[in-house]
Amino acid sequence: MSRLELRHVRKAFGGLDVLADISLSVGAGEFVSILGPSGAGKSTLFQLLTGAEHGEGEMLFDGMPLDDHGRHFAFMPQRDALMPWRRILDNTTLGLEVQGVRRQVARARVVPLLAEFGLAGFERHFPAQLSGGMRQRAALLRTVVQERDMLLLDEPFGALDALTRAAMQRWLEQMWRHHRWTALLITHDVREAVFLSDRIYVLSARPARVLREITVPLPRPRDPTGAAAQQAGALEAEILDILLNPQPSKGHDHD
Amino acid sequence: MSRLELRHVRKAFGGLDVLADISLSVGAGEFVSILGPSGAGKSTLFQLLTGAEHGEGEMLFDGMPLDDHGRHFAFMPQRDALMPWRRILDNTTLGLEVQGVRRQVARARVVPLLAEFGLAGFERHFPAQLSGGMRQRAALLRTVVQERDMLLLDEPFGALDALTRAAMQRWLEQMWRHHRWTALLITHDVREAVFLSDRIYVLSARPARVLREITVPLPRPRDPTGAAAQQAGALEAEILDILLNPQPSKGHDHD
Amino acid sequence: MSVGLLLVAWELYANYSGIKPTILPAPSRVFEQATLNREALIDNAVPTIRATLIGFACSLGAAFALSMLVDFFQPLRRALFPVFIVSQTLPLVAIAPLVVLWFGFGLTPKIMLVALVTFFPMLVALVQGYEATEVEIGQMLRAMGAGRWRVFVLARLPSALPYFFAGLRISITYAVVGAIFAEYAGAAKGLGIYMLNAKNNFRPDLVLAAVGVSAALTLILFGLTALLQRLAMPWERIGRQPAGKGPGR
Amino acid sequence: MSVGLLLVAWELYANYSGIKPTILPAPSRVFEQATLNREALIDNAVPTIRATLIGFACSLGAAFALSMLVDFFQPLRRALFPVFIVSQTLPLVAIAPLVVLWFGFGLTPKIMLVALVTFFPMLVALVQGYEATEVEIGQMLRAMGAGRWRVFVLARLPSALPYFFAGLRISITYAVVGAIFAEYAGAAKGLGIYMLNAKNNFRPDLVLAAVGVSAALTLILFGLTALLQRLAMPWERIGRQPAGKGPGR
Amino acid sequence: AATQKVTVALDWTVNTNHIGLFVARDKGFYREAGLEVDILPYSDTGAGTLVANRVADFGINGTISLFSQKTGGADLKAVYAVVQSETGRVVFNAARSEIKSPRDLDGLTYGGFGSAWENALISTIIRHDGGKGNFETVTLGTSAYEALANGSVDFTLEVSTWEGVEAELKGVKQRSFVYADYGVPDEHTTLISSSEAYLKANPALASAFIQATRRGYQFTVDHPAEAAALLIAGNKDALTNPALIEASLKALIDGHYLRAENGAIGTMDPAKMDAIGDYLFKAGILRDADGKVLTQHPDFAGYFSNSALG
Ligand SMILES: Nc1ncnc2c1ncn2[C@@H]1O[C@H](COP(=O)(O)OP(=O)(O)OP(=O)(O)O)[C@@H](O)[C@H]1O
Ligand SMILES: Nc1ncnc2c1ncn2[C@@H]1O[C@H](COP(=O)(O)OP(=O)(O)OP(=O)(O)O)[C@@H](O)[C@H]1O
Ligand SMILES: [Mg+2]
Ligand SMILES: [Mg+2]
Repeated sequence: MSRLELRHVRKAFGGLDVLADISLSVGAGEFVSILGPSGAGKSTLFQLLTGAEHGEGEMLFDGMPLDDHGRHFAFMPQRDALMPWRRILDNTTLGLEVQGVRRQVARARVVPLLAEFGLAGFERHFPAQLSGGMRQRAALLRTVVQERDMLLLDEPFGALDALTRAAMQRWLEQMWRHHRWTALLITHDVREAVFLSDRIYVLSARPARVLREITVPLPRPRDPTGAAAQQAGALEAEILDILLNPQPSKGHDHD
Repeated sequence: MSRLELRHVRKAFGGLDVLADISLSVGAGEFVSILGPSGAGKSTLFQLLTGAEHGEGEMLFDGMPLDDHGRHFAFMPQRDALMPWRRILDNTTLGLEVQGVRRQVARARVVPLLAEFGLAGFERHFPAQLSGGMRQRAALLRTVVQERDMLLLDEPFGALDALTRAAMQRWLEQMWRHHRWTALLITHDVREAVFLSDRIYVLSARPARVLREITVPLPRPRDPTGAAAQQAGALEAEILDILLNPQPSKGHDHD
Repeated sequence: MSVGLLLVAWELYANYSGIKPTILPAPSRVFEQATLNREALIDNAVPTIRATLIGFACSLGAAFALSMLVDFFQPLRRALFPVFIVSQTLPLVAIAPLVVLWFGFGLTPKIMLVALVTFFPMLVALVQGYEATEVEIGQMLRAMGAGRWRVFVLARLPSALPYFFAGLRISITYAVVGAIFAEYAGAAKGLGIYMLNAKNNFRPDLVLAAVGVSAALTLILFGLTALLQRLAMPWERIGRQPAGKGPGR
Repeated sequence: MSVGLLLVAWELYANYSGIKPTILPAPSRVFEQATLNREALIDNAVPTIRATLIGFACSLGAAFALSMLVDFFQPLRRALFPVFIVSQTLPLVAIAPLVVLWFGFGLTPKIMLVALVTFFPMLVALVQGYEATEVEIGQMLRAMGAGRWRVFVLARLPSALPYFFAGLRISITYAVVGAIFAEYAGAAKGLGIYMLNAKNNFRPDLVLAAVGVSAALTLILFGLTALLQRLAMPWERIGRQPAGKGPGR
Repeated sequence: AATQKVTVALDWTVNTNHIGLFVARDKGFYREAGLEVDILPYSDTGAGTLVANRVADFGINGTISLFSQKTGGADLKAVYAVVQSETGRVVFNAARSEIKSPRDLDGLTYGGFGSAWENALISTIIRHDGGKGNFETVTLGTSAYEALANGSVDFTLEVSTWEGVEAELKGVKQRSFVYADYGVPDEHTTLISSSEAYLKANPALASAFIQATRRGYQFTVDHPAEAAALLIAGNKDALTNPALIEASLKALIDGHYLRAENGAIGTMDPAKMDAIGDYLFKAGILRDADGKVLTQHPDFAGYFSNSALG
């Protein structure tokens, strides 16, 4: 049974149709990506899930209508959204603090994970003292430590340069294999989607529809150099082609 | 004979060695890319070429020492650097204006190119009214219309999302095939380098050395979907591996 | 709207609280007297406006000239800024009479004082504005072969416009208040003198009428700068405002 | 340094131009007299400092309370801001004497005037600061299940700090000038009264000495806010300042 | 009995005109009369306004402002004359030899203080001397004397027992015209006033205050050195120029300002009050609440009362 299921979800801002008709599902322990052009409505989808906005259609969680939006998801926004005025340790415990967990307890939960996230020794640093990659790791730690049922990641590596990004993707893939989180990732980087996901939903330009659902048959651990890389490359080219020449009709001009 | 040739160029800022020993060359009509991690010293190299900074070593242009830095190059900085207060037409004629060309003449030179650059009808718009891709095209038009001997492009698509970026790369490859400019491109997107270049110099982290010089044997026009894509994918993986696990010794940690 | 409400509340309070009109005249009376004395008010507003505008123009000119100097010779900045900061800490009440003594009762001292009050904010705004120039635009211009002067005119100056206007809006308010202040210290005519006379002749209603005129004047000038900004920076109006672009108000 | 140069020039001018010391006393004389009368100066500085600090504290408190209100109920902003803008256009010189009639001679009117001068800049700074909160931080907090109040305390308030301090630096300058001004409207002691008395007793040197004290006072308060900022915002000091982060000075 | 509180507002920064108040306070005359007197600091708001609006019980103010404020509708009543005759005069630099009499002031620049009566007064003086009464006015707040010294104005009005004394001390050569020589009746330049409302409600208190105040002035005339020392000691920060205080006080006493030659201290001469009132009315200086020149001759008898003096 799927953890999260969306059925015919629609959303318009004033007169602007943003989400036309989105149906998708995420199984328990599955890593699913949403890929789509800029301005399609990807972040809007997360706004619906986190309760920041309300739309039409059904949203089910474990088969029940999704009502208490602040309970099921740990949300990681585009960029890292670390608070510059909080030390790394206090940034990572933020989610627990908001849940009402006592500071001591929250720290005790976070500290053992610091090493695994490559942040040991940086607890007392401010975000500005860390590199982009380390900041992303801190943001991810803040997200996963909330121990919610599911991760929502909105272009978590959007602000990084291509090289740091590749390294972070490798690291995230490792972490995911280890923890088997249920995760929904938004991205507009085709390679990232292919590298990380079990399944990919490709969205059209606004108003967003699901253009294609693609299962990624690559074995894990994923390897960006081996033979599977050839297969990945082909898949990437295919998806890029879907995005650049959308099937149904009216082409999406990139401007 | 090569148009631009650098021999053992070095540069330090105060005590910080940035460029350790760079030798490279660009032939007439050749498209060469420089690929390297963030902070390596890539932009510094362009600062030396455009005369904004001075370093050690030899820099030759058409076999002669490079002295009048403002004469040989048309430089396109990272992002588009369009002036928000100038209309697109006035932005594109900027380089000619600085050269002292009369406004009428400058416009006459630019206007016929607008259609080819996908900007027809947008002459009187301000940059903020254009999409990211159109802004990049305007910036490129401003650069090429200067009719200098060589283009220097510093991460021209750094600010774009992955999809728009792919579209702009395709378009640039087309334009280059048509005009056969001599071009030196800085990027840290491996795919971009492979897709556009005849040759690629891979730089190490700071202090920057040339780790490897790679010739790209792919036929033109480049095609991101066909059989050559497989070959390109392998090349990309190889370069990524060089960057992530630099040969000589001390590893470059991505943080 | 809320200003209107406040006026109504004041009117009611003045009429029904039993407060003496010599302490707090009702706005209706202030307005009536302002109408009756409109000629005198206009007559006195003219020199104040003149002092404000000329003083502000001088201040602008000086701030502009100095900002350019400072922009071209950075060391000057470190040398001169402390003087200007100190100049902002001088209490106007004490300085105004001295300035009037040194420069007489003509326009000069008023202009000086208006300039003193507005010069530094404008200078800071301009210098900050130049610094806001995108580094890459400057680098690109130099690679095109542009000299420092070309870079200044083509890039640094237009980049400073949003900051310039933000500074303008603040300074113009101080300019009017500064001019009135200067008149207090010595003048033949002007809103400041009118207020002083009204006070000395025990007419709080006329004092408030003059205060109203000066407030209206300030608001008009404020509005004009906003209008000017829309005209001078069409690209901000037409284009979508990119987030975090210029300084807000 | 340049301030020193200016003083030297003034000294030379005062000594050798033949200008009367009743019109422009030499700085050496001002300094000498300031030393002689230091007790009186200190004695008079105390009430001014008190009025400045209390007035400023009230203004801060009010600005803070109102900024929160405005932040929670956005419509209030549109309703109230015009009133505050108009309040900034009122010439203090004309208002000050009325304030004594309304509030008498105690500390109250001084505090009111200081607050009037500093309230609006602080309010604007705070409101602007709250708005500078990264949208995504707010969104993330709400997704964590935080209510409006949690979001305010955890995100909006700390985000406003750089703006708050920028506003503080500007306002503290006005606060001192405002307090001195308020004393002109009626006070037993204070730097403003000291200046007035010195003037009416034909002692321009003492007037300037008091001006010097008030300038020094302002600079000290200015320095203190800078220090406070360093202490209150360690992350700005330790971390590399990301470009275009907070409002500049 | 418990002491009763009385407040008195000043017309200017502390000076020798106020000496009786400080002497009465610091010698304990007020305490003996069962009063606790609070001498309010000088404020930008006129003492008459403070009294009329019941912010202060008493206030030191000028005769001309009393009359003009009273016809404007303010509740004021003079109860004590600080000086017995006119202390004001027209001054100009001695070097201006072309100024021989007031008619030579025509066309020159007057450094004024912003009251409507100043211009009327000066022009009647000039006209009385056969001039046209036309001159430029620059309003200077309080820097008129520096401006005169500076040469930026040609003439101004001064208090002979304060600015006049200071100029003499400094050795500044000045000449002056006395109002009385040019048709202006003599007046008690400076008064202490209260409001009808206060006097009616507190007649005994008012008498106690005025009589104790008179004791203060009386003492000043009899012991000028001690009085000056008291005034200076009571206002250390304000009075930074002891020589000026002493010289000014000497001028006040020697000129029979504080105590008239007939021995009167504090009493207002009804004839003088009436004459100046009459003069102000005829000169068109008195106006009603709306700023219109009075057309009806008011009854000045109600403007003052010596009754508090006992
Ligand atoms: N609160 C809102 N009010 C009105 N329009 C909105 C709002 N939020 C989003 N939109 C509009 O909805 C569209 C989709 O926005 P959204 O942020 O979901 O895009 P996206 O797919 O996440 O794009 P990107 O990849 O650039 O982040 C945009 O056109 C945007 O202008
Ligand atoms: N003017 C300068 N003064 C001092 N250090 C400088 C200066 N310019 C650059 N550097 C330093 O030189 C190093 C290389 O900078 P450069 O901009 O050349 O890197 P880059 O390879 O272009 O990086 P990116 O890919 O992020 O643009 C950096 O560490 C930078 O801090
Ligand atoms: Mg988005
Ligand atoms: Mg670079």
